[in-house]
Amino acid sequence: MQKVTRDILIDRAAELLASGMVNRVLGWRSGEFFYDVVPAVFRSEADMRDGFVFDDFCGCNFSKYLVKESARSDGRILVFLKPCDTYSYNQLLTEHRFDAEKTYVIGVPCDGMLDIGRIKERVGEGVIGIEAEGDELIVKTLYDGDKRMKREDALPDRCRHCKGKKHVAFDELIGEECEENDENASGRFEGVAELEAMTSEQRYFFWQNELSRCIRCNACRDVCPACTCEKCVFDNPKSGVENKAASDSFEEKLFHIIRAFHVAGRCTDCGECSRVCPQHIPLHLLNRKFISDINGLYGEYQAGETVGSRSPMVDYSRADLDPSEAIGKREE
Amino acid sequence: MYDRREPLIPTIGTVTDIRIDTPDVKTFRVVTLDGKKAFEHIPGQCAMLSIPGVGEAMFSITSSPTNEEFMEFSIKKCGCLTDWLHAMDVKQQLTIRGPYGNGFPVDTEFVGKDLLFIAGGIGLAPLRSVINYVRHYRGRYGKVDIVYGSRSMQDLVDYNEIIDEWAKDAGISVHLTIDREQPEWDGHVGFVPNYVKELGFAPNRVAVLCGPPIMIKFTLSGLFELGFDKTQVYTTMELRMKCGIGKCGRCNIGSKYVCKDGPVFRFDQLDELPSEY
Amino acid sequence: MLKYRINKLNELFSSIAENRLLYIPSDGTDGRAHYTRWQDGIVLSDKLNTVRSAKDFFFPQSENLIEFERNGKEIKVNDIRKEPEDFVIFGVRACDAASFDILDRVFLSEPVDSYYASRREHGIVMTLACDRPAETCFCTTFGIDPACPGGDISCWQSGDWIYIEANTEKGKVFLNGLDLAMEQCDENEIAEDKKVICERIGKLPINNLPMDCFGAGKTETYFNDPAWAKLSESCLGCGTCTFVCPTCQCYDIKDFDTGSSIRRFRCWDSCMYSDFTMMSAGQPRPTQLERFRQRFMHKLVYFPENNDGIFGCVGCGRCLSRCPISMNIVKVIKNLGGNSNV
Amino acid sequence: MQIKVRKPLIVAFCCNWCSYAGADLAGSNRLNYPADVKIIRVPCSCRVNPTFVLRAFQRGADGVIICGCHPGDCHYTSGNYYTRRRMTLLFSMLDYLGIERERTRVEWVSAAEGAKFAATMNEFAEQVAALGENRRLEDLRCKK
Repeated sequence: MQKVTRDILIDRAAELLASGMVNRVLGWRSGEFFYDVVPAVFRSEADMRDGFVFDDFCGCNFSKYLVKESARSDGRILVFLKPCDTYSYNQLLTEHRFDAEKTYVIGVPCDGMLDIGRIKERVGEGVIGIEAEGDELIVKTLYDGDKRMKREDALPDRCRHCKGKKHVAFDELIGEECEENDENASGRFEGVAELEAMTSEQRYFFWQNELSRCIRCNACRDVCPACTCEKCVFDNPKSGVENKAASDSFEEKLFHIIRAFHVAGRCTDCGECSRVCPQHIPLHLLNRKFISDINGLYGEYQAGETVGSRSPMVDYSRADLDPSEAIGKREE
Repeated sequence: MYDRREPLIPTIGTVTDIRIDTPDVKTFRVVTLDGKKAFEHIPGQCAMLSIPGVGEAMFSITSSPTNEEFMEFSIKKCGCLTDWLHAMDVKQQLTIRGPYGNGFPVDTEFVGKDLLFIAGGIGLAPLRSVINYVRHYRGRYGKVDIVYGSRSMQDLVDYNEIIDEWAKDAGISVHLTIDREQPEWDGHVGFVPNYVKELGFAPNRVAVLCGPPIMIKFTLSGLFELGFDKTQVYTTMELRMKCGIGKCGRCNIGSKYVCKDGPVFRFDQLDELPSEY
Repeated sequence: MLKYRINKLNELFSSIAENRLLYIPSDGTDGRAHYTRWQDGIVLSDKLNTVRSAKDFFFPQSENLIEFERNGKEIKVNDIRKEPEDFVIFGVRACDAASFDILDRVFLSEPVDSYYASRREHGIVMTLACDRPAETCFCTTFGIDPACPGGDISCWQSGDWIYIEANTEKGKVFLNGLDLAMEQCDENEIAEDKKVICERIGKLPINNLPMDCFGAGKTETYFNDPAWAKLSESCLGCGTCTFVCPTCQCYDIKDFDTGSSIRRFRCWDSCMYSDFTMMSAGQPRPTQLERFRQRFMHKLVYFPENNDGIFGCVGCGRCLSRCPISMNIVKVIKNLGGNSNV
Repeated sequence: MQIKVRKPLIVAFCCNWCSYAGADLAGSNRLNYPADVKIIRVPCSCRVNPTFVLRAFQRGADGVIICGCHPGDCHYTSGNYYTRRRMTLLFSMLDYLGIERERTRVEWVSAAEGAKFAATMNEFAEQVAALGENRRLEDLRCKK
């Protein structure tokens, strides 16, 4: 359950709309079922009362939409950002991808969003409703009646190891601001560490298996707030690496290595890539590897924590280690 | 050996002649390896030309089907593949498959009528095939007028053929125009749509229109002013194509595929399609 | 109708796999069902459907078409087509089986696509009735009956038995050729199961969408509908819906330089991509609105217009569960039909 | 029976100002290094984009080495410092994906170090030869 209800958000948005401070609202619209929430632009209070939702399935990160929305010249847009979304917001501002003056950010608290995929993994298909009861979820199913599961098991990986519940950018906050939760965040790199502990061959087979499922739908790229190139190299026939389908296992690796590398130092670890992947490839493990390497070798760095911070990938120190030393050092 | 027919497998052609028409248009003469024409076609139909590794694209066949020896393609330099084609020399081989599309109704609706061809720039390419077909079967058609305009004198495609052959044929009048005055030019100066109105054709004929979208738009309204009806005006379209056989799914306007149901449309047919482009 | 003990399913599989490649839905390491080449130890998944559709078997994501050799000014064409091996796909659901008819209309219409045609000829489709359809299913909207799943051979799981019935001549010949002792039985034995399926599907929330207002001749009605702007505004322009869709068949043809030859291959393409219609002369579908509209107009209007009123959707529900932003054909149908909350 | 020993193919990206001159010096001093080291001259080691490294493997390389000026000596002041960070991360990622880390290396070779160039190439070639053919990052289409 989210502590802030939709009505509180709608009330505040309605005030801002009425005052002319903003002329539209970027929020979540309810869908056919209880879980298929769609990002949408609302232009009136009535429209919001009709379709706006804020619940456990509002995982979508709106930051990237601001690039497109703020380019439309008409007025300011109100956007609801969860703590982890605000990192992407800052990062996009750092990269001058939109004009902050054209946005109005309301920070909303987040108690972790649920992943319908994980729920279905536990209880099977045919899910028609959900209720929270303490730490447990009661899932109503079509054929097996009510099923119980731990809320924790329904969290996507990014929420399980939430990097912080504090907003790093906002014009105003609604609800109580939490202090950062370092205990959880440190678990972020568990998955990476597990892989690092494997032998090279095991890692190879692990990734071979995972990446072989890739269908190159580009959802990871298109949703990524760090992927805002006007023309991606993989779409550009003149780049020499253009490809539309992974015709060989090499191309699967090429795409994912280059994509992760390109967002290295800019990736805020928002976890959208893993959320949207139709084939459930744990793409966050690639990004987190880079983050963990950067933190370990070049000092702790969280992209998007402050506007204008310098990414370690566009910086250097004379004391940096050579690759052979650095990779050896990590192992000790 | 695998003996199924496969439309996507092309044949090899050789470029036997390259003519420089304008600074950015060249005309390529293509025959198969045994020196014949690759296939028969109807005026207005297209073929897929490709240099493996560079690209494959659809081009209208500019030579007339009555030409028994070879095919010609007038190609403007504007992209990856066309850049390559412009840089190559004769004897270069390329792949060719086709013919694709419906073509102009030269043996049905055009027969016995007076014809008016209006082209701008490289838009003459698809019309050249029809014009030469009509010249070959001169008796079947009535009076023929050709209005052709380009940016400058140098940009007139097939200038020599127009002057030396078309203009000398009985019953064919050629009206050339260029956009801006030029010292060595003594013909008409002005845009095609205005020229068409100035010439004031009687609306008792079939008009065929090809050129840049903006020219089509204004010429069309000019023709309507002269009393033409949509059912009398034809054009030929161009969109991105990959397969040429209506399967790859990208060249549709509404439910019609340009590669299969087009590229030749009558304006009343176009009216039934959504105004996507 | 034939029946066979379900606890001996493995024997059925091994008998099929003797002379043919057999693919069945099986759970992968990600806990989801994927078609997997059967061998001893591969177990039939209990999931409703596979993540990817079964179209892959006939229209793979990427396939080599031709090989060229370029030598100076000369070009040589090598026909690298091979007769595919015989194969069987088991466990195809009614929706995917119906999608083959739609793909057939595209690829088997003149001029016939030989790559697709030869795979179709060498493949046998064994379907499986859906005893537990999910909330995202809406196949009945398109007249598909999950209780009679079609294909060359239909199967039903019921109690201790798997019931098998051939629908086509090809299916009959294949079943007769199997070296298995199957019992003859009466169709009525599964009548009750079929009824249960029908009842279940009847209770699903989106099982009967109003489709009367779509189909041939509706281009003008919907093309300029203002709802497109709203529906497409949050579309990311990724290709997820197209690639998991069993009926999407748009493709691209590309060349790959291997260093010693040029392989011309074909791969799935998506009308949702910005470069789908990009030409050197310009971009006819400049924004996501036009691309989004194209995808759904194609399925709901253009396709039926060219194909005797058959819609280009089979209601498998994959796009409903896979779209990153949860936009899908159901929302489009309801919105254009004018009766939705979206 | 004769066993055909396949020599490893190595792609060496050498910066124009130091390492390429170093390779030249190795040549003019007649120092031996394997003929299967294919040198690609780049204006600076930081010109090497990660896709270059991956493409080299795709096109049949068994090992990729990037040579640049010694840190502090870059012709463009700081190019090789960026190379150092980038390639550290890239190689670490390749290692993470299970691609043998011995197939990649960055080495600083100045224009005066012909001997070092030859020694490095000999050593690297041996190291790559010990791993055998590149299988984990190959593109089957590019294999004859």
